[in-house]
Amino acid sequence: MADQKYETPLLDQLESGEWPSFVKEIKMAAETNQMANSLLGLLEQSYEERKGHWKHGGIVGVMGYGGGVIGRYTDLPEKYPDISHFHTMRVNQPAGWFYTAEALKQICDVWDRYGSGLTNMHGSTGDIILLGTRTENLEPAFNELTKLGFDLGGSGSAVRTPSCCCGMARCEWACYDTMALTYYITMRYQDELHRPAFPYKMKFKMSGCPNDCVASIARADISIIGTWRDEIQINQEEVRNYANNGVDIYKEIVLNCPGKCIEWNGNELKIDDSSCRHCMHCINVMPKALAPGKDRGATILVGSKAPIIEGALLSSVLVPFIKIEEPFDDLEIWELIDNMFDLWCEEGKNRERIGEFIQRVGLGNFIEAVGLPPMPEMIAHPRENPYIFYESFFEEEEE
Amino acid sequence: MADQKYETPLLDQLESGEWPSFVKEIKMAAETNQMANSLLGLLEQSYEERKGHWKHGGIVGVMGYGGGVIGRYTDLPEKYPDISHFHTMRVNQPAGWFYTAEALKQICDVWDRYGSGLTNMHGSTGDIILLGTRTENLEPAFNELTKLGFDLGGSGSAVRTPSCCCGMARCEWACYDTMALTYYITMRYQDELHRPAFPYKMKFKMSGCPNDCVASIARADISIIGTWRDEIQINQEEVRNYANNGVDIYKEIVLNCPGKCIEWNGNELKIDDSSCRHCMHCINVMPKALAPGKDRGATILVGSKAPIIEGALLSSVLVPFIKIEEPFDDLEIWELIDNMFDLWCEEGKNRERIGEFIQRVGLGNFIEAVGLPPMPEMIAHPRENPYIFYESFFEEEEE
Amino acid sequence: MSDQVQQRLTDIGPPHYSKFLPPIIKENYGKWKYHEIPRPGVLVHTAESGAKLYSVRAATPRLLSTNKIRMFAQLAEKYSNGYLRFTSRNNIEFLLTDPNNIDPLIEELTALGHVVGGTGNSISNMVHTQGWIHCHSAATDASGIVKAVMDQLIEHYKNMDLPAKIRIALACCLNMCGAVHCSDIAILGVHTRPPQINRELLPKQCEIPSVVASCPTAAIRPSTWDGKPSVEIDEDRCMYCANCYTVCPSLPLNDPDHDGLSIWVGGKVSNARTEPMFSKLAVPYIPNNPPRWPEVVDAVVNIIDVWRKYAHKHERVGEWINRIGWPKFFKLTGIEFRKEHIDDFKHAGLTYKRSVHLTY
Amino acid sequence: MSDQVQQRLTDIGPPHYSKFLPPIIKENYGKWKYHEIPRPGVLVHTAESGAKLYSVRAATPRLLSTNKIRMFAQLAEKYSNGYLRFTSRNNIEFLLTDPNNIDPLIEELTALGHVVGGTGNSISNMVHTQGWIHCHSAATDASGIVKAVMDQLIEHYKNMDLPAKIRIALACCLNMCGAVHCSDIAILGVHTRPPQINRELLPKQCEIPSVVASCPTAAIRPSTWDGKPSVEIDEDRCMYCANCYTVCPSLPLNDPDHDGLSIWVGGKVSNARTEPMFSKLAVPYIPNNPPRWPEVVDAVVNIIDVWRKYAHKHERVGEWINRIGWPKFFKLTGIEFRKEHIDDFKHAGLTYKRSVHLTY
Ligand code: SRM
Ligand code: SRM
Ligand code: SRM
Ligand code: SRM
Ligand code: SF4
Ligand code: SF4
Ligand code: SF4
Ligand code: SF4
Ligand code: SF4
Ligand code: SF4
Ligand code: SF4
Ligand code: SF4
Repeated sequence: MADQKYETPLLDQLESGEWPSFVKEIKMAAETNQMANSLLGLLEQSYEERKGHWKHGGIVGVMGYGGGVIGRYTDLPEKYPDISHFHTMRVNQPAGWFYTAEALKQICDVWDRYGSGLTNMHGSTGDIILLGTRTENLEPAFNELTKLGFDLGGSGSAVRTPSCCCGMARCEWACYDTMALTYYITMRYQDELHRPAFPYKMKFKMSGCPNDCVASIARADISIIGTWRDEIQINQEEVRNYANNGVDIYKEIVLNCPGKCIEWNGNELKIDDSSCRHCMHCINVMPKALAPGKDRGATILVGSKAPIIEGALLSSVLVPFIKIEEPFDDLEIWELIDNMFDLWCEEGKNRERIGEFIQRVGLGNFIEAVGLPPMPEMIAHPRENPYIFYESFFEEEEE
Repeated sequence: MADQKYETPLLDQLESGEWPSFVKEIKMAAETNQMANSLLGLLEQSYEERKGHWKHGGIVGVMGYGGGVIGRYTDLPEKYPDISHFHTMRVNQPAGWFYTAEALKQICDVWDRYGSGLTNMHGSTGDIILLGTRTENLEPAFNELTKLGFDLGGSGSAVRTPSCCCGMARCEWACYDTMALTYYITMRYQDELHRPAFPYKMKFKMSGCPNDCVASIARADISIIGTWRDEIQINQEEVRNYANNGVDIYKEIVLNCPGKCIEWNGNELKIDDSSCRHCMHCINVMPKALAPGKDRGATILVGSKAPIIEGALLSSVLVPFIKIEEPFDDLEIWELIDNMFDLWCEEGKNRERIGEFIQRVGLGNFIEAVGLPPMPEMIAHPRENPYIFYESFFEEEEE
Repeated sequence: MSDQVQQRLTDIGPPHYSKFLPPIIKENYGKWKYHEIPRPGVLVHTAESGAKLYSVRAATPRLLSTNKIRMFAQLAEKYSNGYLRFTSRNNIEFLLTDPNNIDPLIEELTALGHVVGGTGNSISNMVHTQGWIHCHSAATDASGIVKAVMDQLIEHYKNMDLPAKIRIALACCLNMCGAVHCSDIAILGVHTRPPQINRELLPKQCEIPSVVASCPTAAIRPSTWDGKPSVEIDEDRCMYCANCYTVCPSLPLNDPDHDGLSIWVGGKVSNARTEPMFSKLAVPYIPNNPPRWPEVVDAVVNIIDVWRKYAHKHERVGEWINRIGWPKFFKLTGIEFRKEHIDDFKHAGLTYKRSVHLTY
Repeated sequence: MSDQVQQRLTDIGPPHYSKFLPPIIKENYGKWKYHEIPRPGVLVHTAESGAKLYSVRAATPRLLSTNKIRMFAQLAEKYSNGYLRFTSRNNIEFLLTDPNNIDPLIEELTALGHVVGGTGNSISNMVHTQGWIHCHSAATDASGIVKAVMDQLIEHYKNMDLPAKIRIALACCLNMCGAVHCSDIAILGVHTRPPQINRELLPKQCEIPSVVASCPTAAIRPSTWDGKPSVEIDEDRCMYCANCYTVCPSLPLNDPDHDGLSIWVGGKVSNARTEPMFSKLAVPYIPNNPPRWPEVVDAVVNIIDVWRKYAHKHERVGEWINRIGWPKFFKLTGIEFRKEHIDDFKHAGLTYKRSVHLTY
């Protein structure tokens, strides 16, 4: 390795300040890794020119997989030959992002050997992102990773690496076992994850309760969000403690309850659970006093995504409530999901996310095709326009 | 007149019951008026067959006017020759629908002479609807009406008969003189009202306060709704009286305030007027205690309409606040309205209401073209999508 | 006739309202202080001067004979110095200065068949349209249904016993001349079958390009028939809006066996508390059943009864539903939720439930 | 190599998480009772069994060297029995059982440059994307802006002194890999110029029909150039979304003099209180100004300062704005309201102000 040293006066300015510095990270890696060193030079140039220096990626990967690697080449290969290739490997994280020190060090070993020594912990989808390697290193790095028990995550028009909140591992509000379900889904769809065969990407995200700590409703084609359907558990003694310790229950809780279903008489908190919207707010403010009910499960929503191309979407309700209990094999949702995949694969356009597909064909037609009955929980409100297709009212008549 | 008597067993069933019966009205008129009598027969037939018996109207009217009459012919002229023509005349009501007994009787005289003896008091747009006459009676009826001081209202692609709430005549909340402005607008646009020259209809409706008792925000191309911009006037003594007489100020008022800007300590009501949304609710509940502020005026909104063709629209804010004071000639809004008319006439499509036109060209382009600056009051919220046309940021650069 | 034309007055506009205002209004114009509703149908407005105006409100069927108008005029002469008005919802109001006239006036009005009420938290008169009385486009009648519904709801017109005001409106076709689209409850006449094409008349009566352009779903294509220009309608795309019929008489949609009614709920116009809202579909279809449309009446009464029972004070129908959520609305009213309720027009995607704010 | 392939493992999926869970979690899995935040950056979860788990949260720049990861591993071995995790916002969390280890761990982390905090009503780590580090599509850098912004907001990471949580995110182009569209504050890299067409390469690199189909505003039409298939771009219709560039490398949009940033506010993801909301445009355009993007930093700090000052407790940025109204947001922040703020995309009509709920 040539140890060319780059002047980085602009980047250097990002070493000061209390927030941890990514420049320090690159410099640390650059001490022993020439790819990281070259990245410093290239990045400084980008900062000078206010312009990126990466080319549109080509197709690279490991044998038998259609994804998991993002090909990347600089447009200045002569100047920075060490990063003429700078592919990333997306490594499927363990559910909930829990690690042992041991496991992390093993990954570092692999990446010091085959890559730039730089990572993202983690990518926005959830993967361990190993930043920067050459095409010829992909296969050996992959081999070492799998030997350590790690596999690649998703990219391209495939199931993407599912992710989840820590759920039952470290949260009292988890209404189902997010990590177990995430592992199950990841394993169930290994083939769809590694071999893109869909019209476009397909993301799953699992949150244990309506706080939605993995933002699944905003960025998952299938969002599975924990909830409950019985009464909120109340410990009145603890409610009074909160009140005595400065929580203004009226202002902070009663007035903020979207179901307008809480009453507080200074001594007792009453919740009309039949109007509760399961928003979590009252529980969030008084975690020692309140807890989700005992009849727990999840709501399944579908279709969120970033704005390209028809505008951003939030996921919307498909299954209002379902119990999520082992054995997961027996859950009814797999058939539903299979139906959704089949329909989308058959009728979806290239680069059309399932959410956009639903927008195009209409939710009513979509649920009909995947075998769900219409339910008022699926909508914010019924139609406002009178442009109703009436054929279903007169079906018997048709010859 | 032949005095053929029709059997009306179905209609007869609508004579019983406590709500006033339109069948009784028709029968009353039918005693002396053969058109009304024939209508009974025709209507009974419609009730039997569950089907109307009117044909698509032709163009009929009075000389020099392009509207004010709706032509109507039955599709059973042989059976009901007396109503082979059954046109309606739309007579422009006096602002606020106030009458003297005298004036009403004069109208009745005319309609007994030239029409069916049947009316609608009033049509949905606001006109006095004189139901049912023949083509040859239009001109003489018109002549008599104008002699009485009444003129025709609008129809077709014209300014339609403006209407308003009773406002200052009988309401303590009127923030401007709705009846005076309505009269002024009606007179200002006489030509546009009588001689259709627009792409489609154009309705004005004036309400004195945000309660909007003429539903102007839902059904007027131009909605002028009274409001105020200083402090709500409070009489604390009367507030306490309401509280003592059973108004639960906390539940009924504080919790319902959309600005969340009311506080009540059991003795004094405090309003943070800077957050008040001018919704009227607190005033509505305690009319003796509260009143709109003294700096009164109106908000001008544009574009509401029924669903045909692109879906119903509500009017949206164009001018957040304007004083409406005599002399009305000096108000700045006429220039704005002229600009709007010009633009719409030039670029609007046939049968495109101004609201739909704005939907098509975009509010931003519309206000630019009519000479209004962008104001945050015009929108519910800024754009959510990142699809911004940036040209205005780089205009100097363009060659 | 030419003589007549010479004298012809045009563009005089309506009479100036001031001619019709009683002296008490002229004197206190813009100076009203507050109002009270001492009993249903009676409004008392007190001016800064202390003057009091008593308005007595009574129902009308809107369709009035000149005979009846004369009777009203007589009553006005007798009790309110000849002054009266109509409201934006087709009620009649007598403008009294002498409170002693209230009771006798109400007695006479009642005897005449014009129930007094409609003020405050009541059901006021139903805004409605022409129906089979006058319009070619009607999918149903207007006046008959209003009569049938209001006969049943009469107690709520006469009493102010509801959680809030409730505005019911009816329009006999999708043109919605009653502007019913923002009503607490809207009854809407609907066609449910594509237009029948009158191929003979069409080329004579209609401009093909306007007809094609009139269709919101692009269901109409130009074609030829028997050598003449005509149109073809893609029946799967047609949602029976009748806009093509408005533009072209040769495309009637009226069909007694399939025309009917739909019911919409939760709209409002006022800015009080919440912003104005459109009504939303509750019942997609009820066949026409004159003369008393019992299924329509039942559906409306049911919705009002459920609302009365569960709404908080001041909650309009839409505000109540927004609090309890639509699933509960369907559950409590027992109305079947169908595919037709799920929007499929332009902004449909925004009506899908994009949160887990659900009740169970 | 063939040997290697034979031993090749595929489709093994990720390691099972249970391998990485500390015993205290395994024992109390699904049996946590409540949590407390005794100080910023420290969460204490108490199980039904009474067991207590102490999580110490520290910032990371997300872009980590293997060196640093090893240091973290070492700290974990020293203080948390080797157990640690990362959060959904790229913070690191050490999972302690011994409360005595909290202080020394925090000290070491701080010394290492990893500030502790981000819990409760604080500003947590900024979700962000690749920027000039790795992506061809970037209109701006990611890591540099995050560093500059967070340096300025550090006190709000370290303290829980805000009305509510605030989530800031950054994406370097409209693809929005950070899914920033539902953030309290989103910083979004924007191109502001139409693609430059590389007419030589285009026919080789790209499928014309896909390119044409990729454009949401139908700005791209097929054409020919020099006898070769090409495309034409209607520049008046282009709003610089770069979707065509994603599909076709011959249509780059990157342009140092015009690329820049926009700022969006008021989104949220949680269902707490209000339903999830999209972020809305606050500042349409700020030019790129590396290395510290002072105008972006100022704009973000300003919004946060105004929010801090006026919001009620528990009010996320969007909830606060919904209460006070957008006109007041623009007034209080001093941000200029421009035509660009008025939506002109698909559902624009629904964003017009359809009520008189205004403040003055
Ligand atoms: C690495 C990552 C950003 C990061 O720094 O974290 C990333 C990077 C890229 N994304 Fe992404 N996306 C990443 C998470 C996301 C997310 C967030 C999420 O998954 O939760 C989104 C928004 C949610 C969504 O899926 O809609 C996202 C929405 C996009 C889109 C727009 C998709 C859409 O339907 O609107 C594109 C464009 C495309 O697919 O062609 C895109 C495309 C890309 C590409 C492949 C660029 C391209 O046009 O081909 C980027 C490669 C950058 C590089 O050189 O490494 N990326 N991308 C994230 C994946 C890491 C991981 O696997 O953990
Ligand atoms: C008489 C009246 C209904 C009534 O019984 O009160 C009425 C009757 C007709 N309206 Fe209307 N409209 C009447 C008020 C309305 C209103 C309410 C309003 O003005 O406040 C609306 C909804 C608000 C709006 O303007 O959007 C209304 C929306 C329509 C439409 C749909 C317009 C649209 O842009 O969506 C049509 C269709 C058309 O214009 O071709 C229409 C068309 C018609 C026609 C002319 C039928 C036609 O297709 O040519 C009807 C003639 C019926 C007849 O034979 O008498 N009428 N029409 C109302 C006028 C009386 C008056 O002058 O006072
Ligand atoms: C007479 C009339 C105006 C006119 O010039 O004709 C009128 C008169 C009054 N309205 Fe109204 N409103 C009248 C139609 C309306 C309409 C329009 C409509 O119904 O088509 C609305 C909007 C309805 C809607 O939102 O859908 C309307 C929404 C209100 C409200 C707001 C109610 C709410 O909570 O949403 C108030 C305030 C209140 O009653 O507390 C109000 C209050 C009033 C007051 C109390 C105003 C006053 O101080 O005099 C008047 C007596 C109300 C009553 O009946 O109890 N008026 N009012 C209209 C009577 C119609 C009728 O015969 O029933
Ligand atoms: C660790 C983490 C989950 C994980 O598996 O990684 C997590 C953990 C907790 N979240 Fe969260 N949330 C985490 C990301 C999120 C996200 C997603 C995001 O930010 O991208 C959200 C949605 C944000 C949004 O709405 O835009 C989120 C919305 C919440 C809320 C709702 C806050 C609200 O009022 O809107 C709560 C409740 C609360 O804090 O009162 C919550 C509460 C909690 C609790 C208190 C749950 C518990 O009992 O353990 C945890 C500690 C919170 C804290 O930091 O004070 N968590 N939480 C994530 C930490 C991210 C970070 O490093 O800062
Ligand atoms: S989503 Fe709910 S269950 Fe999951 S970590 Fe957040 S608060 Fe806990
Ligand atoms: S969870 Fe939300 S909706 Fe339910 S009672 Fe608590 S605050 Fe109200
Ligand atoms: S709109 Fe306002 S001013 Fe006019 S009558 Fe109704 S309450 Fe009075
Ligand atoms: S008018 Fe409406 S917003 Fe204003 S203080 Fe009264 S209730 Fe609140
Ligand atoms: S609603 Fe339709 S049918 Fe009824 S009057 Fe209006 S146009 Fe005619
Ligand atoms: S009724 Fe409406 S949808 Fe059907 S063809 Fe005519 S215009 Fe088109
Ligand atoms: S947001 Fe755009 S520029 Fe940034 S990583 Fe994603 S695709 Fe690349
Ligand atoms: S940048 Fe977007 S809008 Fe512009 S041409 Fe390309 S795809 Fe179309």
